[in-house]
Amino acid sequence: MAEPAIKVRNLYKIFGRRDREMVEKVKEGVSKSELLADHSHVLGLRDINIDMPEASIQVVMGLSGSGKSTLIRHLNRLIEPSAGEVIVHGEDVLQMSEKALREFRRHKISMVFQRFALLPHKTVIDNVAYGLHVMGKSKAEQKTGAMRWIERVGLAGYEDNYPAQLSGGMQQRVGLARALATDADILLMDEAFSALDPLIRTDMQSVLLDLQKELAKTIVFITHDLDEALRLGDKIAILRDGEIVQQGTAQEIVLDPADEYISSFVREVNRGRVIQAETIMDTPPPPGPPAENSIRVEKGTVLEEVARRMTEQDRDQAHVVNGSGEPIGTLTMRSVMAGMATPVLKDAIE
Amino acid sequence: MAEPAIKVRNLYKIFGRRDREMVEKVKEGVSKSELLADHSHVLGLRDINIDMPEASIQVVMGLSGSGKSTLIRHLNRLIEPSAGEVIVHGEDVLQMSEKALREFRRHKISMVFQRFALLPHKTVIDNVAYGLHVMGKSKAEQKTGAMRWIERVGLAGYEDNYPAQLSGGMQQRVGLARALATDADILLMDEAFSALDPLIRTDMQSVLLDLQKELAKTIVFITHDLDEALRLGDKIAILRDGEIVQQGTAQEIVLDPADEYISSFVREVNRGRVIQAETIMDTPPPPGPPAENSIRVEKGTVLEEVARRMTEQDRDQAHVVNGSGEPIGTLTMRSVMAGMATPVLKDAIE
Amino acid sequence: MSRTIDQEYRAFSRAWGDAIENFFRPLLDFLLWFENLLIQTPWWIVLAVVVAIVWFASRSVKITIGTFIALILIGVFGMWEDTMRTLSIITVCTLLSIVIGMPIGIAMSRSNKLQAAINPILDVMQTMPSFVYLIPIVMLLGIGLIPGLLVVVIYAMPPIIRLTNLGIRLVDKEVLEAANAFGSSGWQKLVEVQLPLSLPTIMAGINQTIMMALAMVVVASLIGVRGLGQPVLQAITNQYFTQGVLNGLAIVAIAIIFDRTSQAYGKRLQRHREASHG
Amino acid sequence: MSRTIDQEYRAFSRAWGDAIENFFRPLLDFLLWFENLLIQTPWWIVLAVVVAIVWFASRSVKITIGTFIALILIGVFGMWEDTMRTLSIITVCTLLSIVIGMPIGIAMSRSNKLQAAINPILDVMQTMPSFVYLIPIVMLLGIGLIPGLLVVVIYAMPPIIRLTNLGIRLVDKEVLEAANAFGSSGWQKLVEVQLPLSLPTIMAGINQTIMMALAMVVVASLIGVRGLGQPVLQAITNQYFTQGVLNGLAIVAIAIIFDRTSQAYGKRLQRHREASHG
Amino acid sequence: QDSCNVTISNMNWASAEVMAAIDKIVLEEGYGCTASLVPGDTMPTFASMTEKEEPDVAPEMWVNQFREQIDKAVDEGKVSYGSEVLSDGGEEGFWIPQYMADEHPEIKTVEDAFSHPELFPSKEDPSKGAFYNCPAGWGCQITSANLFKAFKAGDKGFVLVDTGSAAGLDGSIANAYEKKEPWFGYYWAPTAILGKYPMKKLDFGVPHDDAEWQKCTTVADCADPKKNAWTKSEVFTIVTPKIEKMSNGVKDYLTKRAWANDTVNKLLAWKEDNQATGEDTAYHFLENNEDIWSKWVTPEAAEKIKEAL
Ligand SMILES: Nc1ncnc2c1ncn2[C@@H]1O[C@H](COP(=O)(O)OP(=O)(O)OP(=O)(O)O)[C@@H](O)[C@H]1O
Ligand SMILES: Nc1ncnc2c1ncn2[C@@H]1O[C@H](COP(=O)(O)OP(=O)(O)OP(=O)(O)O)[C@@H](O)[C@H]1O
Ligand SMILES: [Mg+2]
Ligand SMILES: [Mg+2]
Repeated sequence: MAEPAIKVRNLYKIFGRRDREMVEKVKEGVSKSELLADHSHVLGLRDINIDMPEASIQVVMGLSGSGKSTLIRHLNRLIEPSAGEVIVHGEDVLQMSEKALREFRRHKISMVFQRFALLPHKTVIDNVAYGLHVMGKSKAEQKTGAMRWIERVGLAGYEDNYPAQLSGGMQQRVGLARALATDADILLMDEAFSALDPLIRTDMQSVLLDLQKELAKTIVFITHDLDEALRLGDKIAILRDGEIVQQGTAQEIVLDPADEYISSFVREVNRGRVIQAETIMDTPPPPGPPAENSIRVEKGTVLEEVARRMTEQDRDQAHVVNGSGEPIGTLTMRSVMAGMATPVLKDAIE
Repeated sequence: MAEPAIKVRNLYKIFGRRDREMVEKVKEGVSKSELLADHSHVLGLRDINIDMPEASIQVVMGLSGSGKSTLIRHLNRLIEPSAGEVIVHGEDVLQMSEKALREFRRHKISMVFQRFALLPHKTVIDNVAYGLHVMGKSKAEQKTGAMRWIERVGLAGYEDNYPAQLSGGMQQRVGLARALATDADILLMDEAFSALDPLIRTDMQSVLLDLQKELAKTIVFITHDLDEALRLGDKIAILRDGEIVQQGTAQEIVLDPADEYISSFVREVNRGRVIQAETIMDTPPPPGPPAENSIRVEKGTVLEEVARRMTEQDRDQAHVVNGSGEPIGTLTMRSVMAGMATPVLKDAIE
Repeated sequence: MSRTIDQEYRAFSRAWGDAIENFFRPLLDFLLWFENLLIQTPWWIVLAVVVAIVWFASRSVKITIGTFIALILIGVFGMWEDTMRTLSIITVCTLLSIVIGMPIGIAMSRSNKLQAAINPILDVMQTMPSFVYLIPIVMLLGIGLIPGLLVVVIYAMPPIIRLTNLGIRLVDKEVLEAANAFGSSGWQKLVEVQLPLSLPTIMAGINQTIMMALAMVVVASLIGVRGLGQPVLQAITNQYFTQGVLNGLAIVAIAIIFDRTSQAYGKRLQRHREASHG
Repeated sequence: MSRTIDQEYRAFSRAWGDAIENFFRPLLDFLLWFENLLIQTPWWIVLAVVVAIVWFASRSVKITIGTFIALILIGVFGMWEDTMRTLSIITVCTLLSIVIGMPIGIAMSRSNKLQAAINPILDVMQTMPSFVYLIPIVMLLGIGLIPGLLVVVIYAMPPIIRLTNLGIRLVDKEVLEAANAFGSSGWQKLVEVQLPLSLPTIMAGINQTIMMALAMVVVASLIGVRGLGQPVLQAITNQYFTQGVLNGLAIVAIAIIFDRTSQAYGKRLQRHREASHG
Repeated sequence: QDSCNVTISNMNWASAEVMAAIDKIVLEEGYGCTASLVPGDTMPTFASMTEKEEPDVAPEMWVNQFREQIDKAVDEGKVSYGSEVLSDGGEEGFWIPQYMADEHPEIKTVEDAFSHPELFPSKEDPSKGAFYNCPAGWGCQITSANLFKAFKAGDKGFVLVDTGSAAGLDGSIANAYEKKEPWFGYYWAPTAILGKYPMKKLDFGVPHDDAEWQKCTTVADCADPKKNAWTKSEVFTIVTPKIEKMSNGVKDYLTKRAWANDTVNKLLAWKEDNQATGEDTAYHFLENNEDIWSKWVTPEAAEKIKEAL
């Protein structure tokens, strides 16, 4: 595989005046809560190492306060780390001159903020055009560029309103449009959909997926919504107390959680939508052509879809085929149902 | 049933200088987008009528910008309506004197804000104690009251930090603790969990459910998360463009969406966790005792649970029994699977 | 017409002068007492007390030492007594301005009507040349501390009023809404939310009020207030620039001591601002 | 020692006075030209132009009509020429103060060191009695418009510097972070974010600068600036209170016209603030 | 005349204001000069004249206030004396209001007044008598203080009240006068105040002793001041070398013109009655006192001026 778009190496961030000093303590093994109680410094990130491949969506998840926003802010150097390196497209962000950093932020990377951070004195259209304006685009370009995204996020008609006149979700969409309008290669999205209703959210998710597929954008996406993470994330990293506890694909994490923490984390997920047929199929398929009453599903189909087709066509067997149409395994209604039902469901609800 | 805790009658809210005048226009049928385009007034709410029963959780959902926050703000009169009535525990909130309103807000009703609205100059503990402080509680009471909730929302150790030093989700939990600490009868929660990760969120949901069950709190809860809505909501109301388009229980809404809008809205839901066995069972059950290979599930069990038990016990039939143990219907593995798979799933993903 | 107005003012001052003078008598007595206290107490006690007050308010070693050195220099250059006189009246004027001005600013912030009504008054207070009302005030009250105090307060009060008003009006609406939602009374909102959050702006008002009060030292001396103003005036007519500059610097020193102490105190009340720096 | 300092200053002013005077020559020429323009243009043209400027800046009928009436009254009471002279110098002083002061305030807001260095200078500018430097300035530059302008600007500039600094420092960190994230240059951040968001505070600075400039009209008249200051002083020595008050009111009127116009203009730049009211 | 361009200092007290206005009219109408009035306080004006030779004329300078500096500047050739504009000189001394004098005919001298502190109670400490001193920084401040000491007023129960400025002093008189309260202090004539508030100058009881005056009475911190009395106070026109060099009669005019206190007092009373400006009063004077001013100017100039009126 090509060089990753973003490489983070040994990144530490400690909030407080004597952060450099505290890095040593943390390296010696002082925990987040000890650091807070004994030294009044907050551990933001501890020894983060992560590669984010080009043209993919990297999802970051984790408990509230685990350092997700802190991490994403390092990627465009809104925060100076206490130690470590951040390399984007082969360039060390932390070594950039002020000018280089400015150019980098203008053209290469853009961001949606968790708390929106709109410019309260600018109308919706001026907010959205802000990135273009900073680049020095002409008024007309700014306007068309902004309007395109305003319409896309469903705020047409509100161009001349001020942020304070919008609902929370509308404000979030303004922030989204603002980040998308600059057409940067890398998008940093800090809980960018948290205030959206399911309909608009699904719509925005497809916008992101399209962007990533068609324009090969690299997207770093923080979310608390597992279903969203699983739908969007090519790769998922899970943080806890400033450390990465697991990285991998959605499947890997749902099916093989690294520890108790992660398994409780993913317990809530709608497994039918994550787990793919080949993950739970019986292999190898029995020799010979598949049974009459077996439906054919492609590799990569999620269980819910398999279940839907089975019930629609009133069958209770399926065979999974690979790209070239050869059967690679079989499924029964029972195995599908087992895959969909959460093993630990009982204690999860109430 | 007893008198509802909160009754809203013919409530209109229009944002803009000439709101009274615009109410007439809206009554004549001017739409939200027309009002914005032609009169530069924003329609917040249109003819809202809703009863929220005592000691229950009323969930409010709807598209971003549909008026949820506006509605909830009317309940404690943070916004003056353009027309209509809001009656809480039999008293008209809009007729209250300033003093009565103050007492009402201090003791009867408390609120979690969508954008947190913490007091930036107060530490976490002082923020949480704010409601108690306003009531005139002693320092010691404030402290114990606040600490109890700080611990409960998982922020112990951060009492002396300022809001700006906390992550988004931590700030949201401060807002939550602040609202809960006053021990008011009515809780207004505007996307109170939107910034929380699934673990803490589940935990907070159970806090709410406990409060409602044990202390008979009336809770009005805005959320965009359908699963959350379905788990918490005794009743759900769905808003669109300032109007209520459907009200009912979770089941009613998922299974019988009033229109295209609502059905697309609930499409994403994890049906296995909402739909109960009796909803899809075949009735009446065949006469005589249930078949040998049929497992027994109680009325009210959700499909996912039925599926789990079926696969665990390796059966493919189930019978549903009512409170007194009499069978009231049967289920097959197929019908369970059909119930769990979303009928319109295909166009929903990608 | 001018003549009749003049006549009427004269008649008014004849009729009411004594009453008004009596009204101010207690204040005058206090001012005299305070001035005497500062002058008659041995210098090292005054020095110690001032330095202690500065320390407790500011908790800043730098400011405290600066104050100490400034006062010592003032003593060395023989300006102690004048400085004490100025210190005495300016302390009272500044405190009065703040104590009266802040409530007015608060009231203004709550009502647009009141704001519209008071603003022109403040404009007049700040730009009507004090020379214009110097003589009418003296006619009414004679020369000395009371008219001096009035002149200083009239000029020094507007900034604190204006900036209190501004500061409170700029407090974030969301935060106020939260305070409302918990049923805060007007007073609670003021004390718990509005004042703390508008503190930086209010402190700028206090800074300007201090500056204005000290800028009026010379004007006050025109109507018989003793202190550092008179040597300045003498220095002009005699073209003793150095004397003028020295006394001027003593005035500046008082201003800086007042200002830095109050600002450091204000800073200590706003710890949350530092907290947000990454 | 005092004497030698005095002597040296004299020697310095003799040696350099002319050079400095020449340096200011263009400014003086401009001031004279502007003053003459205002005085020699027929009054109704000046009136029309002023009213038009007020209208275009403020877009407020009330302020425009108020200005019109005030100027008519000034004419009726025979203060037109003096008012024009004062208007001319004060316009230049206020603009100069703002044009010089705002960049200094901006620079101060960017560096704590610079702030610590400039603050005491501002304290001196505001509290060093102008009487102290009146004569040295006159020795250097003679009496007339230039020293008058200097004295006014020295006194009027600190508020705009301080409040620009404060305003910018109070801008919400989150919003600035967003501006940074899009790669705004320092200048873009300033113009697009910091200045607009600190506008209410900066406008308070402008208000105070206008007030201070007009408060100095009388002092400027002590060193040869013609205008409304002198009649005020004459009124005092002659105890013509009404004349004093009338001329004082003309000064106040100019202050109010300047202030309301600039404030209304500033308000128009902050439409978003109204928007947030329910 | 080709290059006759004169700037005249316009001080802000009544007599100076009127004389400045007269000078302007006379120079413009009579001598064809361009004359402009420049406002300014005494000291800034004086500093500007010595250092920058501008304005050219200060019509009325009370030289006692800062005699040392004027003499020095004259020696250095920076300025020179013009006419003694108040030919009778200013009258300085210690005064009480006329109503006090009427009520207490026994008070005739300074000594008498100083023996009755109870008649002039101080506002700040009514057990003491108050003596209102000359404004801060003026020459008379030292003189008055020394005389105060010479008369042992402190021992007799008086305190010296700092008035700060002419405005303060005037105000204190007005304040006392309106309420018919006692007042005792330094003042001078001719002034508008004395027109408005008739006052009585007290006799010092001793003649003017010039040697003592130079040696001690006007010297700050003089150890042992003796009783002494003011002689007339000299009030001069001060001009710059530019005027000195003028040959067209302007210089002559400025070194010649002078008026008597009587004339000034009458004029100021008229001004006061009409609340007139300096310019109005100047015209009033020129129209009604041709006999006086025609002696100041060349006959041709007088003609032109008359024409202009
Ligand atoms: N202060 C205001 N001034 C003008 N319009 C407003 C104001 N507040 C809200 N609105 C408008 O009212 C409508 C409803 O807003 P509201 O905040 O109630 O939406 P919401 O349902 O809470 O949305 P979200 O889920 O995005 O928070 C929106 O169209 C918004 O633009
Ligand atoms: N400016 C700051 N000063 C001090 N501590 C900070 C600051 N910003 C963040 N922190 C701390 O760093 C930790 C990580 O915060 P961060 O905002 O990265 O969390 P997060 O993972 O984004 O959480 P959330 O999901 O709640 O947004 C938290 O413990 C927080 O208290
Ligand atoms: Mg975060
Ligand atoms: Mg909302």
